[in-house]
Amino acid sequence: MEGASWPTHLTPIIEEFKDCFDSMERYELLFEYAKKHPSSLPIEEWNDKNQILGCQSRAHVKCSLDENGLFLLRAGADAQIVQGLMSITAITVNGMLPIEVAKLTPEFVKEMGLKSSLTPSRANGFLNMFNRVVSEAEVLSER
Amino acid sequence: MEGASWPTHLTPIIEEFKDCFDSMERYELLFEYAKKHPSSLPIEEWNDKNQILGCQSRAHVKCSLDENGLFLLRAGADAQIVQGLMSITAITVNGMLPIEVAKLTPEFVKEMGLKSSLTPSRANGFLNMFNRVVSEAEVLSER
Amino acid sequence: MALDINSIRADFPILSRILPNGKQLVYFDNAATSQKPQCVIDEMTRYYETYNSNAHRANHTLADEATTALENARKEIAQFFGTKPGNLVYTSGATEAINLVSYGWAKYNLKEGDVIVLTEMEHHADIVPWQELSKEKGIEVRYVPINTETYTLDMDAFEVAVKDASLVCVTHTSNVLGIRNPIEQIIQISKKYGAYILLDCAQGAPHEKIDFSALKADFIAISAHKMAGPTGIGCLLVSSERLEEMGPFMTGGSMIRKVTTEGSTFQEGHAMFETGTPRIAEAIGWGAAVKWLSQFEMKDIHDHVHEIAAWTGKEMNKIPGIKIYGDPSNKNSSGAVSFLHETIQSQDLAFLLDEGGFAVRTGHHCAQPLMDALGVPSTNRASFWIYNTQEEAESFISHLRNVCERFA
Amino acid sequence: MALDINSIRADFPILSRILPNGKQLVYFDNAATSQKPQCVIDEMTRYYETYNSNAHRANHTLADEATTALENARKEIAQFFGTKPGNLVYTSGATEAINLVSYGWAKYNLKEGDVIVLTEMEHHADIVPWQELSKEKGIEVRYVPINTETYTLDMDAFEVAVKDASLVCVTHTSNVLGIRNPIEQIIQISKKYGAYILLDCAQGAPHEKIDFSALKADFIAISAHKMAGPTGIGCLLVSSERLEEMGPFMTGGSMIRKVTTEGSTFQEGHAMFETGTPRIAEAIGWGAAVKWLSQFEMKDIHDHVHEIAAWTGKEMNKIPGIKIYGDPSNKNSSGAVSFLHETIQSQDLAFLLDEGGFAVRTGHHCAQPLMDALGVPSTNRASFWIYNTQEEAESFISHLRNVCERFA
Ligand SMILES: Cc1ncc(COP(=O)(O)O)c(C=O)c1O
Ligand SMILES: Cc1ncc(COP(=O)(O)O)c(C=O)c1O
Repeated sequence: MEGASWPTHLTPIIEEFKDCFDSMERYELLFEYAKKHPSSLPIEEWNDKNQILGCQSRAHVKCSLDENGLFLLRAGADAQIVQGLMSITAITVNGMLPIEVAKLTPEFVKEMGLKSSLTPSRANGFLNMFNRVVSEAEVLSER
Repeated sequence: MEGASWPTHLTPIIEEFKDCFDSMERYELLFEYAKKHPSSLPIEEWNDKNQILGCQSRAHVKCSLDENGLFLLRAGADAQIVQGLMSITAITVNGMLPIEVAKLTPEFVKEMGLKSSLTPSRANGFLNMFNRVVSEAEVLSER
Repeated sequence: MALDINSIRADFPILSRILPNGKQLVYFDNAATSQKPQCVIDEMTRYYETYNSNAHRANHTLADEATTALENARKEIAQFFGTKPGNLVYTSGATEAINLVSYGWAKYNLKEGDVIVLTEMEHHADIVPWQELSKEKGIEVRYVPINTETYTLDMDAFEVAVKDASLVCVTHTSNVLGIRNPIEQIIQISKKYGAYILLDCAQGAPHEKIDFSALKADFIAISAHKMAGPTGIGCLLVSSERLEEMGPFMTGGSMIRKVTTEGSTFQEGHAMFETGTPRIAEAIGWGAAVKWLSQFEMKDIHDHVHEIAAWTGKEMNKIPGIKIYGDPSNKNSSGAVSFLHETIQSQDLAFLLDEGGFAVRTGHHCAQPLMDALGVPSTNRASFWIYNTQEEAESFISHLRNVCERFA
Repeated sequence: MALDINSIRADFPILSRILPNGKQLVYFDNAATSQKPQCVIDEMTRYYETYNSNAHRANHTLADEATTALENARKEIAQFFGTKPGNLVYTSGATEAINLVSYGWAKYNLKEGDVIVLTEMEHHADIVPWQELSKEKGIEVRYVPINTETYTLDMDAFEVAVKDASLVCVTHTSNVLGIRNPIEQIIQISKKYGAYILLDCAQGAPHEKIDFSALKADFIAISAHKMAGPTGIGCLLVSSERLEEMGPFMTGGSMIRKVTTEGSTFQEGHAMFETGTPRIAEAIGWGAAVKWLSQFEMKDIHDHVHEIAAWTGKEMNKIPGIKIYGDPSNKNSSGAVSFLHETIQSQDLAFLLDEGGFAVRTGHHCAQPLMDALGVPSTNRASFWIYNTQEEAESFISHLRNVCERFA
């Protein structure tokens, strides 16, 4: 692959994960990110419309543009691992142009050493959420 | 096994089969026996009552006692291999006491080198007919 | 491109089998079931030895691997048949696939007085479910006759029968006659009159590329075991339109969305019809079979099989007393050659062929209405596939000639 | 007699699996599916490599061998369950077995207003078919509640519910709670009121000798894959009386006696319900599994599993925040231990256990009404079987404790 497939402001976070001693430590770190979600979707706003289907845990996503036309991802999941990944995703995409967000791949999760979160049959929690974000970004970029 | 499990008057027939060059020759001999069935059941007498179930070809059996109280087997099958085996069975059992017939096993078929006619799933034609003969002999011996 | 039959044969361990009577196995019972290449057997073994686990709702590594393999197999198989994974419902075989159409679609969408068109050459699997439905719902079942000279469907009668029909159920290829029906024409005529169409491709799939999207049939039933796959699995291919009209058939775990004591809601799409623990090893094995088959052109397989069948038919016709049912010389015919000897009874003939090591099937082949139409109770049937050779056919003919001479 | 677990483990190739993260697999998902001993895998391979053939109406050697193996497996399995081959109908699993009771017996013998009694702890496989039948035929479905303190069936409520019932459908052992129901008492009470009884023994069969004749149930549903057998097969055990009352379910080849265009007649007994090409390899594999199991006393297996489950439950109770659903200390309980952590969400916990190499199942376990009764959406479930060891349980507890300390 040529070059990193994620925005440069993600790199320090990736490095932080890479520095972890083992996967348990990585998950501890991920749990911390879950707690400091920059734009988490409060449970009151979880509804059928923003629910991610095919998830084993409850997960909700709401994408919009802020007053400057930049992307804003709000997400909530009851599983901390999914919420942590969404938190990092939000840190990544918030403030980006929707057209850029639409080009994103979940490659960075692998790079962080959390590859097993990505297998489609298992954690389709996160993958489904991520795919929803990308496709909503596509729609928003066409406005 | 101790001793032969068939009446001695069968022994020459068994020897005849044993003397065959190969299985094809044995089947030729069997076809001949089918033609010289001592008491074959004419097709007009084939009916639902004397039909052998579970046969792939049509096969019918009628057992009775002659005026001397001795066994008489009449059998008809459209497959010559089954008819040949029944012919040899008739040669064997006709004139025996029913109580003796009830003790018969189909061991002699194996001895004749026609073992594959005996596997239950395949030629259940002959095996089913033979079992019917034995169980009718049992009933007749209790008269 | 010609197939390298020797290297293909090397993939099938069973083909070197020596039978108890000392004879080399010659397997000519392919229309009943095909043999399996080593890679198919090995993939199932690998599953059981290294990642066996229940699939779906997976939150551990093994379950994840099993689920991924199961779904990859679905993708592989769906692609092989020119459709999407979502249009493929796993069943235990073609028989269950047809029952699924009856219970899952026809029960919900047909009503008293509606007409189903079958043909006289259908396998029982494509007859009895419709007779049962007919009894239950007062549906009329019509049988298109065959021409017993040409062994082909009477297409004039078909066109008459289909006029007010709701569903047409036709076998792609007859398992007895080897005849391949003009399915494109049948589909086109059915569509003209607004009838939906179910193709029984149990025999077609091993011999021809089945392209579900191109054919535009509504339903296609397939068995894995006749096309190098394992026993216990098959599928129904179903168009998205018909899938939407279907309702639940067998119910239980996995096919539900939510179960309460008040009632349940169901999954959508193929998931609604796949309940209980999936046929995991079987799906993986079938996926491997389809992958194995994909290295060849189905057209080459057909040509190879046809060549052997046509030659065998020609030679059989030279043997006094032998009559063939079907037309193996027809370019479209599959590898099934049905025949009878005028005096040697079919079961006897089967035995005598078996003595030579030749595995042929004998009986009514689950097609009694066809037997009735042909006026015979059974036939002997030799059926060929990709790994059979001209030499095998030659030794078969020589043995058959010998048997006929000695036993007629 | 104590089991020699080390030698048992040596029979299971998968148990030495190292996972992609470098961890040794610890397989605690046995209630979902068990692993398979080498002899089971080998028997299926031997079938495919040396005598694969379609069964029944066999007139060649391979078909004969396959048919014999298929029917020998039926004998072996029937004997293992204390019944005759004629009382065993092969199905694709417990789910299809229960659907067969619904479609093949209840549909023909129950009528509007009749009552079916279920329990709150049934698997969806033993709920949804009855809800569907209820919708179709106006049958009343009653759920016997469980006591959420003791996790046992409310037997007083059962006795009230059963009074005018026609059919009682109860799980032998809960796949979530590990609780073994008092099935002897349930059968006795049901019989007293003239209700027939279906036991779901999917979980019971791997843990206890199921003796169909001694139990005198009317129907018993079993899955092979949970008891060392392959995927894709299971059976319905059915009493001769109920079998006589059954009518056709899935139809097609093999299950018929005679098919004409006018209509068809069917085989009697189990043959009426086994249509299409049989699950040959699967039956042979299951036969081998039952033979493998027969070298042990089921009682010894139960005791071994119970010991691990009881110890694990006891240790879990010491971990702050962990709550167990069920009672692993109960002598009758099977090897399933359901639990939740009060703050670590179940999916997260599953992930973190998997990171340690521990395969546990997480979710509603296809028992949503039970989840509703327990007031939880899902549980984590560790479930043990014959090859699990005390050491595995110890390392599990130590990892779980560590996870709870770090992530709570
Ligand atoms: C109690 C119970 N009943 C029924 C089933 C269904 O079995 P299967 O999925 O093998 O059909 C299961 C297995 O998940 C079970 O645990
Ligand atoms: C034309 C045809 N249809 C249906 C079937 C039934 O297939 P299965 O027995 O695999 O369900 C067969 C196989 O015997 C067949 O040849």
